[in-house]
Amino acid sequence: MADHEIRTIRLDENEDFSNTQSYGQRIVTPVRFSTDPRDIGWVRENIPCQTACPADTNVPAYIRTIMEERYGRSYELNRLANVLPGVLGRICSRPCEAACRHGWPGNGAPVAICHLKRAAGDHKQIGHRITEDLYTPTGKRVAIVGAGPAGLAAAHDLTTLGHDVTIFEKEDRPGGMLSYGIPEFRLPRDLLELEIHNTIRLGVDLKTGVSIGSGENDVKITDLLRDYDAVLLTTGCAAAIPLPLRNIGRDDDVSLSVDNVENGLDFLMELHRGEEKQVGKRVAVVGAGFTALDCARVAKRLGADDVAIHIRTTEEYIPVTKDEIHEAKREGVIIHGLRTPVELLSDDEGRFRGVKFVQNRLGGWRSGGRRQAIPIEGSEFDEPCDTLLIAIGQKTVTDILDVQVDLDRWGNVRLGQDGMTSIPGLFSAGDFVNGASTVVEAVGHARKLSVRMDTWLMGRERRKKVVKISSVDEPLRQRSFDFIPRQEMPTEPLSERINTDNKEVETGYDQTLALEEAKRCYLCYHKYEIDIDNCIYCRACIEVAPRDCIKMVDGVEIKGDGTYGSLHEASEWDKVGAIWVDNNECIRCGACFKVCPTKCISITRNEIFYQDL
Amino acid sequence: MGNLRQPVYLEEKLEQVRESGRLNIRSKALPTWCPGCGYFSIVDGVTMAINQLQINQKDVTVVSGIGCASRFPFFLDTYGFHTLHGRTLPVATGIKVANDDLTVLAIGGDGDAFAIGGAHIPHAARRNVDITYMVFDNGIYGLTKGQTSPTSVLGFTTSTSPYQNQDRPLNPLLMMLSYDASWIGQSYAGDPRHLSEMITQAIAHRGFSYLHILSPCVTFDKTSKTYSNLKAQVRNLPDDHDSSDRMAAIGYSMDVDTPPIGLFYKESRPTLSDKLDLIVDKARGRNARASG
Amino acid sequence: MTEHYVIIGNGVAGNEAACHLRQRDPESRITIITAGRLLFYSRYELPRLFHEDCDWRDFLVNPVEYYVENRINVRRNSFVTHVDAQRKSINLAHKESISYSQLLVASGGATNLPAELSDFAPLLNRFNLYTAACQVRDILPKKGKVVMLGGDVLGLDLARNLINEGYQVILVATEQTFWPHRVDPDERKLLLGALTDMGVEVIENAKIETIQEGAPGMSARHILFDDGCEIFADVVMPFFGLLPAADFMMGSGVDFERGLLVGTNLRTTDPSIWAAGDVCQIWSPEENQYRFYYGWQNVKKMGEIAARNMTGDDIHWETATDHKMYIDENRQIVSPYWEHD
Amino acid sequence: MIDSAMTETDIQLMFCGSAGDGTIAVGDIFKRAMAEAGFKVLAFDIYPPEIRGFGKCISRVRVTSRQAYSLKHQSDILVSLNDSYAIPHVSEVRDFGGVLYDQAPISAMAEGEHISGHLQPGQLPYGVSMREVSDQTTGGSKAKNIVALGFLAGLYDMQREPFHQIIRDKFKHKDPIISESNLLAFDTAYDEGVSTFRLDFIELGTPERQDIGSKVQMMTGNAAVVRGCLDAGLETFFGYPITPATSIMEDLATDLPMRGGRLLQTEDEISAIAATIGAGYAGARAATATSGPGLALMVEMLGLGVMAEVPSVIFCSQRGGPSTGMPTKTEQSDLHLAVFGGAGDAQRIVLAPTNVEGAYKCAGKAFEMAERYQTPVIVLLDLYLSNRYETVILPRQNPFEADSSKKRSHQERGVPYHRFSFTDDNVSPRTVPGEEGGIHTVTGLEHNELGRPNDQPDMHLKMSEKRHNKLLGALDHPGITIQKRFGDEGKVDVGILGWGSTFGEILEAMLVAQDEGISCSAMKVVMLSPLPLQPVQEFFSDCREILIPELNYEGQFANLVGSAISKPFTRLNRVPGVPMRVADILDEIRRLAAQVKSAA
Repeated sequence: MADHEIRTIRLDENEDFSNTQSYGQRIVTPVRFSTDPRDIGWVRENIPCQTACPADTNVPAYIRTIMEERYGRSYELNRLANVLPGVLGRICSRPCEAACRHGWPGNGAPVAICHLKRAAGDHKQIGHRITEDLYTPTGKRVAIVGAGPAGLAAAHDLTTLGHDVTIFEKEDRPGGMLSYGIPEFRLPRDLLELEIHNTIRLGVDLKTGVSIGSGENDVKITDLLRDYDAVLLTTGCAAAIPLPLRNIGRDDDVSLSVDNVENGLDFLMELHRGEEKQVGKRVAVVGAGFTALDCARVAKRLGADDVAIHIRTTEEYIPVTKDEIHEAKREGVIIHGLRTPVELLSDDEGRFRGVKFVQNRLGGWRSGGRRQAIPIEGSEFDEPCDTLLIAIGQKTVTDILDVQVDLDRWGNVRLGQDGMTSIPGLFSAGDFVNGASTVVEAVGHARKLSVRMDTWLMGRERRKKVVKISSVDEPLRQRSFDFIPRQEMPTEPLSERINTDNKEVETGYDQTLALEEAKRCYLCYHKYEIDIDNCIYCRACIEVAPRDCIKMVDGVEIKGDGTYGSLHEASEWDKVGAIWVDNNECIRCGACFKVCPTKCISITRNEIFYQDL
Repeated sequence: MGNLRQPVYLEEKLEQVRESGRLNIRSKALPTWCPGCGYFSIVDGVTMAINQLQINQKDVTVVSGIGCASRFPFFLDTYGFHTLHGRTLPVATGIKVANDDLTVLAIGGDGDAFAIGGAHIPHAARRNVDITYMVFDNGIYGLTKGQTSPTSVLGFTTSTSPYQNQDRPLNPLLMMLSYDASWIGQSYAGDPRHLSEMITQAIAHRGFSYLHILSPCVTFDKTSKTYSNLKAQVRNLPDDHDSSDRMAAIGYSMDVDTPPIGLFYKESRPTLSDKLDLIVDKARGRNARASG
Repeated sequence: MTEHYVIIGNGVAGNEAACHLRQRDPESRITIITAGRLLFYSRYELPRLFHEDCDWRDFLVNPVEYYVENRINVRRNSFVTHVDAQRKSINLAHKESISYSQLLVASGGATNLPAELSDFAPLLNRFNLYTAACQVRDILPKKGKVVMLGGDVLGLDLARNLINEGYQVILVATEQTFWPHRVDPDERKLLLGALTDMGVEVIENAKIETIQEGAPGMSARHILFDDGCEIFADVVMPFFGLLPAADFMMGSGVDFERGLLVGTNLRTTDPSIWAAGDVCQIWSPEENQYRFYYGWQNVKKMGEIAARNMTGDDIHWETATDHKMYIDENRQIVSPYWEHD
Repeated sequence: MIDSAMTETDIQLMFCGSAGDGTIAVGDIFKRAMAEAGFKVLAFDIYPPEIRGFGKCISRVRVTSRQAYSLKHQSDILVSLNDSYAIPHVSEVRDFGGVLYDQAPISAMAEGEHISGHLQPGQLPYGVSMREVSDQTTGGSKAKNIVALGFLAGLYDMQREPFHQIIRDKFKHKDPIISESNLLAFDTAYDEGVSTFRLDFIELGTPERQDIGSKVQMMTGNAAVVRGCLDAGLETFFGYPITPATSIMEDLATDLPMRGGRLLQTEDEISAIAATIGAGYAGARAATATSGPGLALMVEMLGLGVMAEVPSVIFCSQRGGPSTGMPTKTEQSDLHLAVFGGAGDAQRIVLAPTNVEGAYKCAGKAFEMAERYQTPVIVLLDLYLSNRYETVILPRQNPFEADSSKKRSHQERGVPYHRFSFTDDNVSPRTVPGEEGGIHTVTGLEHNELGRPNDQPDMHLKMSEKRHNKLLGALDHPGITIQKRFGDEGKVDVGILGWGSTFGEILEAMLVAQDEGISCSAMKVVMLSPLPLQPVQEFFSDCREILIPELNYEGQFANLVGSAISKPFTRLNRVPGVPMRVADILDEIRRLAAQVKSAA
């Protein structure tokens, strides 16, 4: 089959073995590269964390290296997918953990993938060596507008691909939302700056304080399109959506007209630009995202007594992690559900004194597992407060463009198949395309877009996605690992948080905790297979299986795209064509491998790999 | 590691197994042996052999005695006769004498064959009854939960030999070579491919064929004939072994420490039925047919 | 096919519903699923543990034979993990799945513990279940000292019983004191005064800094307040009212805020799923909001309404007026929520 | 005297699981621990014929402070190690009794497959994380049974120590890690049990301590046989494994060589009995053990033993028959074979103990009798008695005579030796090979006093008389109860006559009937051949109605009695494969008592 090739490669061609004694020796291992949809599909179906990660992070590999106490390697494995592991190890929205097999019913709690990502960064050696696969310079010049997560990720990938990159950033510091939107108690700035610097020092030309737009002193997009081979817009969603209220116009923004009423995003950005911010004794926050929670927690730190977040639906449906809600509640933040603000209240002197809300009931489903809130007529009530922070969402600002690009109905930039906007040479990535989403989505999107840009710039595809299958001699896990409970993230005591306003709340795993947590990972990239020709159907493996993970089968579903679906189980002996490991149920404990009398069970490591064409 | 060199995809393999038709020779009910038992390998081997020789299932009768191995007929979809402890061979002989067209498989464990049933074996062998006698040798009594058997090794500790077995084990192959069995082979349950090949040959042989199958008892023997021990011990008979050379076969049969697997000895001579036919002919005053 | 009515919850609402379901549909299957290990017993009777030699059999509302005669299968010690409204089936923690034709969620309320006290949960004793109550009885020494945090009506009921038996009771009053009564500041003052007269030591406006285990040989618990005050106690119990216990309904697609949202017919947003008792928030057309209602009589009525509507009737919950707590002629506080059958 | 503060204990547990779950093993640990704690224990296991993997196992254990005679029909606690097997037995748990089961089994199941859905309203569920704790503590699910046991012990406030001791003992031949991990499993579950709130009303109570001057032991009928053999000085044993007699050989295989004795596992029963008789001829105390099918193989050789007047002891533990029958089920249907089986007039002594202590007595006395009367002696047990555990008190002094053979007197020395000489008691003095002046030949042919073949009619008659009449001496053999009457004395309305293991149920039923005011009495017959006819006849004349309950279809004991006594009686025959129900016997007693009343 042409899809498969057998090569013998040196392991350190792809892996850094600098921490092992074998460095310098020729280590050879048989490896197969496959583009068969069944193999690619297997990776997608069976490594739920990686599939869920917008940046396609090879999670099992980096957790495995933590188990080997190779923190530096683990950090580098993360950097292959995203340039900001330390940042995302703190503030990632963690779609991987929601998907983690360890969190499936009956398996316990998901692996703390995010905390481990942070641990890799925290414990890597001082002076740790960074690995970059650099391509020969291409001579192409790329301009990137906006040094947020998407811009930085694209800058990194495009630079390593050999292009000369210049970033234009309006603010004084790079980082975008990371620098200006997220409070320091969640993301220390020295770490952020270090990780940004790792990208910039590859040769990226960073120009801060440069505004792109149609104004007189602004640099124009048309200029950039003229001076560079390609331009990438990664300006994100930096504009707050105004709070719609009764009795005001559609585009009126009460934060501009009423004292003590502010947009949460502006509030945070001003705070991080260094302005003195103040809040009243009673603070109301409306909105249901991370920004709302951050505003509430900042308010608490600024001395507010009562801080309440008012949400339209219920806690079940808001898109933030449960940990974050818990920490906020512990700090004294209260969350009220099923209410929508309808009017601002003012006293006789016209000063803001509170909000009128209307009660909601839950309505139909929205995308992403969220719910509609339907106001109940006549159920208005008043909630007195001194400060109102509005954090109901963000939108893109398109008035920076002096060119006309096609937008979709939400006002976001529309991209073609090749990742390009309707203007040739003008690309866009991150929230500017997708609307307000998460940092990891921005990074992931920028990464994918960089490859497309590269294809466009070079006129051909330079890399191909394959599955790299290599053999594993024996199970790397022990059954006892499955009973380790999820290690809680140590946090600063409450008394240490409020009074010392910017102390990072989460203190990170120490090495012991990291190792314990790493052991919990099932290493889903391991695939257990039974050699049917040598299987004697004795069921010894089924006998020792910890779950319903090894099955007697008579068939397997093949899906439309050529990938495998579920196994067809057989209970009658004369129908049992094979005994097969259901890798979806398998928790990679290795019990079957050890017990097989004919040693017909094999383990392979299956990883997504990009081959140069 | 095989699947790295030669990728295996489940649905293709299942199709191959199903196409072969050997699943049809199995019973519907699952075998009741302990998971991991070597006997599973033998069921698989027999189904493959019957399949390969294209013998109609209805023409197969499996006779057994008492013991774990003798559960065997229950796990095949063929005619079967589960008789009394040690009395397998007389029953099988009776069936064969009554209907020469049947393929008769006699099955027993080491206890059934060489302890209580030992007296019957020499006679079945010298008469050259055209049956295939497969003895599953795990060197222990499984059904009565772990006592010594005639093939238990010296020093083996069981519930009835708490101070270690002091009796030397029998050498069934040597016995069979001296009893004049006309086909004698040995195989190992942990090598399913070899096993099915040997079963096929044994069934194909016309005359009394004796196949000795080394198999672990995973439940009651954790020290002696385990998979790992047997795997380390067995070796293939040399390619140049002449299966008509009984002295050479005797030589190999004496090697009990590293038991050779393969065909030891084979000869062609009249079966019991041939001789009964001859007697009939003689009684009727006709000339004997050309012998052989 | 006979109908299979499944009731999650083994309290007043669930059992009242089971009784009506059996009367209205004699052929049906009725299954009550409960995490507890006992048949339906009266929690209102639990304070009796302090003055009588009694056990759970004395608290049973119905005798064992009742369940046999009425063919009500009470599946005890069973934990619901998930409700699949689409397939009409319930998953239990021991991996069994049960299908239903109509489902009544009557899983009641769990003890509310404010998040700021969550760190101290292992040091707090509850009084919500027979087993928990027995534990309190067993660890509380004669004339021992009990600290009640909050002080909802369940707690106050226990408090008056404890006082009568010669125990010391200290109440750390919070805004949940008197829950679910809505009490204005003047009333609150009067009621707290009455409590003091009854012998309860009331602490107002105190914020708890920490709760610790007492030193060996000392009282079992040690409470520190932010103003530096401290109390030693044998038992510390939270009484901050109830929170609906229906986490298992997450992801079922049925609307849920703090409780299951139901219309006045007690049907949820799924046509085959109903809710009754402390777990449901009923739409109040008068107040234009979803509301909780408490107390044996209210909950019992809900059980009946749900059962009748599940079997084809169309009757509706009528908004009940809130009960007031009052002080009787003996200067004792009285709550109508203490009344039960 | 029982202290009034002491709670009288009478609880019964039932462990139910699939073969391979360790059901029998956990029952064993439990009962040993209870006996260790000083309770009286009566226990019986039921298991399937398969090796493992399939089939139902039940271990029932009754723990009492005072001696019980049979198992109760309803248990107080059921421990399920396999729900599909345990579900049909839920109804055997009493109201307010407890049911323990695995809280989190491995695979998804359909409605009704979990035991928690089958509990009756009065019963109390205890979900235990059996698989999980087993997995966590031992790395596998094999210790589920130990987890269940630990939980149970914790829940009912049993002392840890006896359990630890027994578990250590149980695993002493294995890797110490296994023992330690099982102890950890036990302790983890014990702590969970302790912290679980107990809701049922089952009290363990306190054991009744007696100063008996001898150690109380718990053992099975088969173990008692082994003790009897050893105390009687058994020297050689030959056997072939067969359920339910195998454990006699297994235990002897360990213990006999310790006393200098020899045990050989022969290739079949035929050679086992042959070797036994050979050893007996050579003067050794020799025995074999088997069950019905093995005895059937042996009868030919038994005939040789009778004819050649060679002592031998055959223990036969009956199981369901005929043929291979029901190897793991109990029955009393080999009486005909034991008493009559064989070619020719081959009378032999047959003893049938009724309980574990009796098994010990009969085993030892069998050697005395075989030697004294120069004959094969069959000790007839059954699976129920062989496998059931009882706490027994064995005498401190060895109760058995070391040498009971009739030797030549001083005067007889010097004259030619007549091996089969006619004497007053029909027993001839015997010599054994190696003894000076006693050389002789024995044979299976009919013979004269010298042992030479002789087929003259009067010789065959005289020798037949000798061989039969010498056995009558056994009816007065010292130190053994060959029959005994219990209950009301003198004339009674109902008398129950029984034999073997069923007599426990008979005694329980009779005691209940007595409490109900029925005038009744029960008699056990231990010696079945020769039959103690006189006391049986007296019993018949004392009782208006006679009931003979036994676990066989034909009424084999009733046939035996009926052939000697002409008075009518009532048979109660059951063949369920499990012990007779006390209630069945009681119903019949009530019916007969009512019959007597109405006739009066």
